[in-house]
Amino acid sequence: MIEFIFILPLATGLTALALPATLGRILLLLTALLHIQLTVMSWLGKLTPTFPSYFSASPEGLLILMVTSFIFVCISIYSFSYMKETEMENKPIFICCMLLFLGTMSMVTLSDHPIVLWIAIEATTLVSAPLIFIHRSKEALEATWKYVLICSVGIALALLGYFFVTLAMDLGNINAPMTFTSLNTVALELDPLWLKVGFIFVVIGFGTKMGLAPMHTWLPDAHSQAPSPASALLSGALLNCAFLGIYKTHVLMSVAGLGDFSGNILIGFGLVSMLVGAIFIIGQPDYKRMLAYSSIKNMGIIAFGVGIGGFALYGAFLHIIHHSLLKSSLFLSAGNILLGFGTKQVQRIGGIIRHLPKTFVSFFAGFIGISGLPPFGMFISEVIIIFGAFQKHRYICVALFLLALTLVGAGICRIFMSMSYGEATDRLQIEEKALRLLPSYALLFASVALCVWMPDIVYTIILDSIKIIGGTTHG
Amino acid sequence: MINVTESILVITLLSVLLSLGSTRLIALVKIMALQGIMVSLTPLFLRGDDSLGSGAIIFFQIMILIKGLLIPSLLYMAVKKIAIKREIEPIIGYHASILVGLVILIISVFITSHLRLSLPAGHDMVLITAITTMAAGFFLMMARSKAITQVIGYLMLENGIYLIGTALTKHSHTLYVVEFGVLLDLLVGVMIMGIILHNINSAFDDADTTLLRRLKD
Amino acid sequence: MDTFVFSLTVLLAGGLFALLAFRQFSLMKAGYIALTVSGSLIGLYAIKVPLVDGTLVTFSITWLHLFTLSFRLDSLSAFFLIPIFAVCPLAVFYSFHYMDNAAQRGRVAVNYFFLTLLIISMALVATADNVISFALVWELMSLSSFFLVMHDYQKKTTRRAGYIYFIFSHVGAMFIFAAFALAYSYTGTFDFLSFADIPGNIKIIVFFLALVGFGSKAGIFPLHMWLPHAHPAAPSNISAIMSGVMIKMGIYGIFRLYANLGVTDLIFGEAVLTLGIISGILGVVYALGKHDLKKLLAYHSVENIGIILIGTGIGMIGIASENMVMASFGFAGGLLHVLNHSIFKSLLFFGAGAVLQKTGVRHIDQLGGLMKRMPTTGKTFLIGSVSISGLPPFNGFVSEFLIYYGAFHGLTLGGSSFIFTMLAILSLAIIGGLAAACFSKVVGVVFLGEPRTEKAAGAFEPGFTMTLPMILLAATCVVIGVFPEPFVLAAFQGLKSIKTLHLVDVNEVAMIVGNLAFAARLFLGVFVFSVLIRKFFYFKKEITEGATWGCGFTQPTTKMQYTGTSYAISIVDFFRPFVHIRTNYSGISRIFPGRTTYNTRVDDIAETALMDRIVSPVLYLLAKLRWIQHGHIQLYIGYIIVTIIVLLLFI
Amino acid sequence: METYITLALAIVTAPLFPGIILKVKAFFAGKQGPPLFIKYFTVMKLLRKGSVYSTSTSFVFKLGPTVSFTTALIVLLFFPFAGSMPLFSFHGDVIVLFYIMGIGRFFTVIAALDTASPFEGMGAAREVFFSTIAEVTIFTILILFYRLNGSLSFGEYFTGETHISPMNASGALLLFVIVALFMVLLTENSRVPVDDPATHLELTMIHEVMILDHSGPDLALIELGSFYKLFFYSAFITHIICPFTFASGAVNGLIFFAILTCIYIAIGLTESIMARFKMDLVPQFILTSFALVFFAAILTMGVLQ
Repeated sequence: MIEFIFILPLATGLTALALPATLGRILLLLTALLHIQLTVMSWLGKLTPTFPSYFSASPEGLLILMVTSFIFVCISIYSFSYMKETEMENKPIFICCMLLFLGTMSMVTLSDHPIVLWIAIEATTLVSAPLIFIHRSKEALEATWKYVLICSVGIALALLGYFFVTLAMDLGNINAPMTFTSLNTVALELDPLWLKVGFIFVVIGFGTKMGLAPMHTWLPDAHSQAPSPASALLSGALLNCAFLGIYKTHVLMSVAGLGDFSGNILIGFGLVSMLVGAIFIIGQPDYKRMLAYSSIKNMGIIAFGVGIGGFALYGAFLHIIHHSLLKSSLFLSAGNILLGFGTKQVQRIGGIIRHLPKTFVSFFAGFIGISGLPPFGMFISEVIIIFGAFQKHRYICVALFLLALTLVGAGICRIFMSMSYGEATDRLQIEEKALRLLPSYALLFASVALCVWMPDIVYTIILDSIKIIGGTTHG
Repeated sequence: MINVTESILVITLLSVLLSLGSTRLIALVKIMALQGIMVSLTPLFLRGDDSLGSGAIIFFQIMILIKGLLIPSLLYMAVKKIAIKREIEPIIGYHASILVGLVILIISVFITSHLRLSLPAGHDMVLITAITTMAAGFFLMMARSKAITQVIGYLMLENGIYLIGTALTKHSHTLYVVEFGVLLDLLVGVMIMGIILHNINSAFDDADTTLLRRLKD
Repeated sequence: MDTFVFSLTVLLAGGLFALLAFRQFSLMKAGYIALTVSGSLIGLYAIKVPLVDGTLVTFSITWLHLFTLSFRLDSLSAFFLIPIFAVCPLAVFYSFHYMDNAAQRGRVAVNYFFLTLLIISMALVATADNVISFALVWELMSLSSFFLVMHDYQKKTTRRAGYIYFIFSHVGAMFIFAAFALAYSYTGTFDFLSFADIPGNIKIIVFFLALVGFGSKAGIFPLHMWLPHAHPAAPSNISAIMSGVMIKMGIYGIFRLYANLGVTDLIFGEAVLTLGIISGILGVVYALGKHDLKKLLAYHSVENIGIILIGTGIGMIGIASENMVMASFGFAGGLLHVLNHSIFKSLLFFGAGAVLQKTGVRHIDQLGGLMKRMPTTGKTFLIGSVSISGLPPFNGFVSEFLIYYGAFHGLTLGGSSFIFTMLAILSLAIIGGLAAACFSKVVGVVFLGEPRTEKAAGAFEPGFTMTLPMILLAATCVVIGVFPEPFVLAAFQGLKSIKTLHLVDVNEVAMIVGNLAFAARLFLGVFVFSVLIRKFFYFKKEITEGATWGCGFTQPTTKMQYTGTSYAISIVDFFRPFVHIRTNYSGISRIFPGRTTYNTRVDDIAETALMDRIVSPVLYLLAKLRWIQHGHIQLYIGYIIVTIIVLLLFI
Repeated sequence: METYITLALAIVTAPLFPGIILKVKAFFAGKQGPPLFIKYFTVMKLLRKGSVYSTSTSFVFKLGPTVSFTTALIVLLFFPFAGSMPLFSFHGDVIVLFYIMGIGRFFTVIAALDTASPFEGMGAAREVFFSTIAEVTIFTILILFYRLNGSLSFGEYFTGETHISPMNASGALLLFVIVALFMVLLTENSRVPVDDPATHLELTMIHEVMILDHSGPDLALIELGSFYKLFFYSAFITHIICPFTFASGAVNGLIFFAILTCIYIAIGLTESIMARFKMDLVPQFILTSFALVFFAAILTMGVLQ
């Protein structure tokens, strides 16, 4: 009954609407803990799908499910304290939407049927929209509107893409159930032309959601306006789910022998996203937007790695894990800073090292991590992607990749340095609290731990996710 | 039977052109209701009687209900509550819009004839309608400044995509549960959009996208 | 390797101890120093065997299922480990009195922790045996040194320095990764040893990519820009380590890569030599033009890296033309200069730190007369200055002599090699002369004459933990100068790791070095003789004291002393096309002129060029591109449509 | 034995030759001039005196004269006067010697800076500037010599089988060297037209202004050092003009001193007929010498291949 993983948060989420906020907070925490337990059980193979034609436990899905679940536990702890200290008009709705968000995301990771996957991803948009405008400021409303409209339009295109895939099935006279698992077995018989068209629409559709440039336009707005726990969830978990949609389709393409085509498209999107990230990170006046653009850049890295394939594919999967951990940690730290200083303007914040020393540690460590420096795992994932790209002799691509990394590094460093060390103009308003620090520490620690020691089960599950399209851990 | 299908499609096309040219929000909502019903009916007539099971009949009824009634009424409520000025306020003018619609139509025909798909008879027309509807949906989203017209544009896009799905696939592997999920998403999506529109309206005193330009770099 | 690992463990224990015990300030410092010094001594003991016998010691562990982190201690590594294990404990010892602000004890503890991390990662860089382990420890080294630079983060210049340093490290690392990855794409393994199997033309690309990366760490002109910012910003004991030891890791990278690639083409030597010449000459010219004591020393690091590279380039040309005398002595000189520079540069930074701590002034034109007030600092600084100017009988000359010796033996070559060798010799001569000019300026203006400001007049000798390392280092300078044999032989031993190099006979080396040592001892002998003569003539003579002869001017003030700026300006002006001098003169007007000002500053052309030619246009372009995110939702949807159309065209 | 005799002669007679310069100058000025042994008298007088030290100075000030004297003396020990074997010699000694001269200069300069006098600082600045360029000329000459006979020591240059001689193949290049070296000699020993020790204006001086504050035996050491230095450079040029390979040591010695005297006279002539350069022309002057030898060194590429 693997479906229970997403039914549970959906159910508790709806329950939370009826509960007072204090109880709701506890429910949130309980659900998160229960959810991670279920996830662990599913990793151990204890849960089997009841509706195998819609849901299945694919390795890549389980991986992202675990990441999502872990991040959600940390974020729910953070929210516990966060909700106390912010004036939120409608806390039950917030809790409800957080839980529904978790539910829909879990559904994404488990779904095997393309249209079900589509439904789940569209659902994540809808349930996360209230999270963004929970504060009901004008900017938040604008961000939500852009988020909902652009994502809906984009995802609608993904549906069109899947229709083309079905057309490809029809033209190939295939009579198999329409699940990714079964499609992969008959992929070679699919009509290549319409499969390509389908892939283009899917990649644009889910790419919109994943934040690939130039469809990324909603992302910085939404991430900067959402309350920090929601931003952390959006960046750390939601983007991965959209990626999952693309990845599964890419796998289908590769099995159908069109891996070069889809890979090149992904590389292109990856590079454009990285460059767009670089353009906006340099001189970015708003640190939450900066983090958002950094997510775009990292999604670009992931797309790039997947597009390159082989060794880089392994790197891309590592990158997903570490980006989620580090970025959500950073958003949580940024939340502390936002609470502390009451502004998102980089210019007006300074000397975090003095005013919020403990947040400084997590914030700056996050920066070190996101810049791809050891001991954080992103170092190793970026190195692997670079090596993988060289291995495939994609020299021009990798040159652009390195250029973008450099630009982003330069831009991001300037902002973090001035915020952490520079002179402050605004007075500190709210002190840091242990409950709001532990989660970001835990996330950072997870990234370090995975860089020092990779558990066998994680290693095998990544290998299982990538081996079907020739991802390896060797040259 | 083919005549019925074609006439349905012609009505759909007409509704597209009308929506491009209409000046009033209420009229636009009504056109959408019509289009929704027409789009929902298309597969019924396209397919013939033999493959219609009982599940399909229930599904199509629900679909007509949602697309033809529920969503338009939601939109109607939204217009009533939100829009103080009921004019559409185009970025690109009405006449030009209609011209664009015609161009879109020509391109659709062109594309369809160049695809050289071995489609069952009559599906060509569906494809033309679908592409036109989709493109017009995009056009509405881009060429109108009222937020609510963008919702309508989105709905048109959905309709177009649905038509493509209908036209291109044999439906042998479509599961109605799944289709229903899609439909539900659409409904909830429109509801959420409505809620946001309401909030935007109370925050900005108007639900116009020209006001939504604060977030930029 | 066990001893080596053990020494690193002891060092790490020291770092952790500092973090844990930071509340007891003095205890923390004492404990940390004890652990670090003992760890370093163990480390020195550990490298003795590979350095003497040339035996290899290795260890490796599997990492993340994918990689093997393997480390190998051969003679070349061992040689580069000498400065790490010799200079770092002295710098740590020095910090006891240097970092004496108990209010900042937490920060000092963090500083110690990252210092430990830096030492360990440098030791591991010098022993890393495959691409991944090298990349990992290299980045750790950059990171820990970044935090050390940021110690005084309140100052704006420090933040700027940290920023520049971070970016240069980042970019450098990218190039190194690219080089390694390119190599990997042809060999398929991460092993350094497999680099020899790469096709020849790819080797060239690999080498030059890595050269950019290593060069930015080492401070090769024009990638040196972070040095003059980071060294002044960091605390002096850190500057000593960074300048004396850490930048040598870039040199190590070049050596190691060259050895592993096993190349014998002429282009490597010529390129390295050219870079060395440029760095050497411009480094010292800018040093002359700078009057911030630590910034000046930082430019001297650029200069000395230039000398090292000249030696290395001579060695490479020697290998390419199979002139093994030239190759052996060029490489040996370069390698020995690594050690020598680490000694006198850390000595000089210690001295500068002492001056800075006791006067609070960094601009040399505000100092003066410190020789009487800080005699130990002054004398050791003098020895350091003579050494860095490459004058006999001190250690700097020994390595320069070896380079000269190698270079002269390359003069028999024909064609371009001759021209390059000749340029190498001439630039060494120029560098030597200018370095002497620069350090006569520093010693003369800072330590001699009369104090120019109150602050300089009130200086006094720092605590013993600061003077003792200086005395030790100064003594080492003399010892290497007068007894160079074991050190030169150690350098030759270190070169055994370069397989393409067939070293000249040890006896020949011993003879040449013996001659050199003889000359140094002869100099000392004649010097003692002259001193005795002088004593003889001054025996029972009348010695009186008076004011300096003012050439008829009767009321001299300390402000009338020649300043460092005026001392150097004519030389700097000589190099004008490569140096940007900006003069600001308010002029004199009216019959009774008011207050006039005159100041000159020397701008680094590499920095101005980078800012004007690259950074500003890029920023401008990016600012233009920022239009993409304009906030119009209609156009955002347009982007999607355009993307669809573009992609559909690809089918 | 020859070695010791020539070395002793060199050490003893070095102060004699500047007297010749003075005589030549006096002759051109139509004066009688000081006696030939004037420099001996000066040194003796100075050695008898005590000293006055500035209150600003430290031990560095006293170190300066001693070190500069030491360096000048050491150089003589390595030089093969009149073609006799030098006292000490090894492959590579020229590099060491020119660097040892460098350390002498270094200490002279910082001794000057130790006085806190504005004039001495000015002299020091000029000294380091000009001598740096002169050093480049010297090293180019060494390069050229290495190309000619593959040796790196004075002993090898002027004694033995493959000595340097204008009579050898490509000996014509040595003409460049002689001219250049003469120019270096004028620079390094602060003669007109580079420097004018006899002027009354400290502002225009280079070397002389640096030693303004020295007195007594210290000044004597400086003077002696400068005599040795001048002697060394003159002997260097002498050997290039004429390789002393005659059988008899006495003949060698005679010819050596004869040519040496000519060089001193040439210096005197130069001083008499030329005026001092403007200070900013001096670098050009030294660079000219560099250009000459550099040209010669490049020519060896064509000649020797």
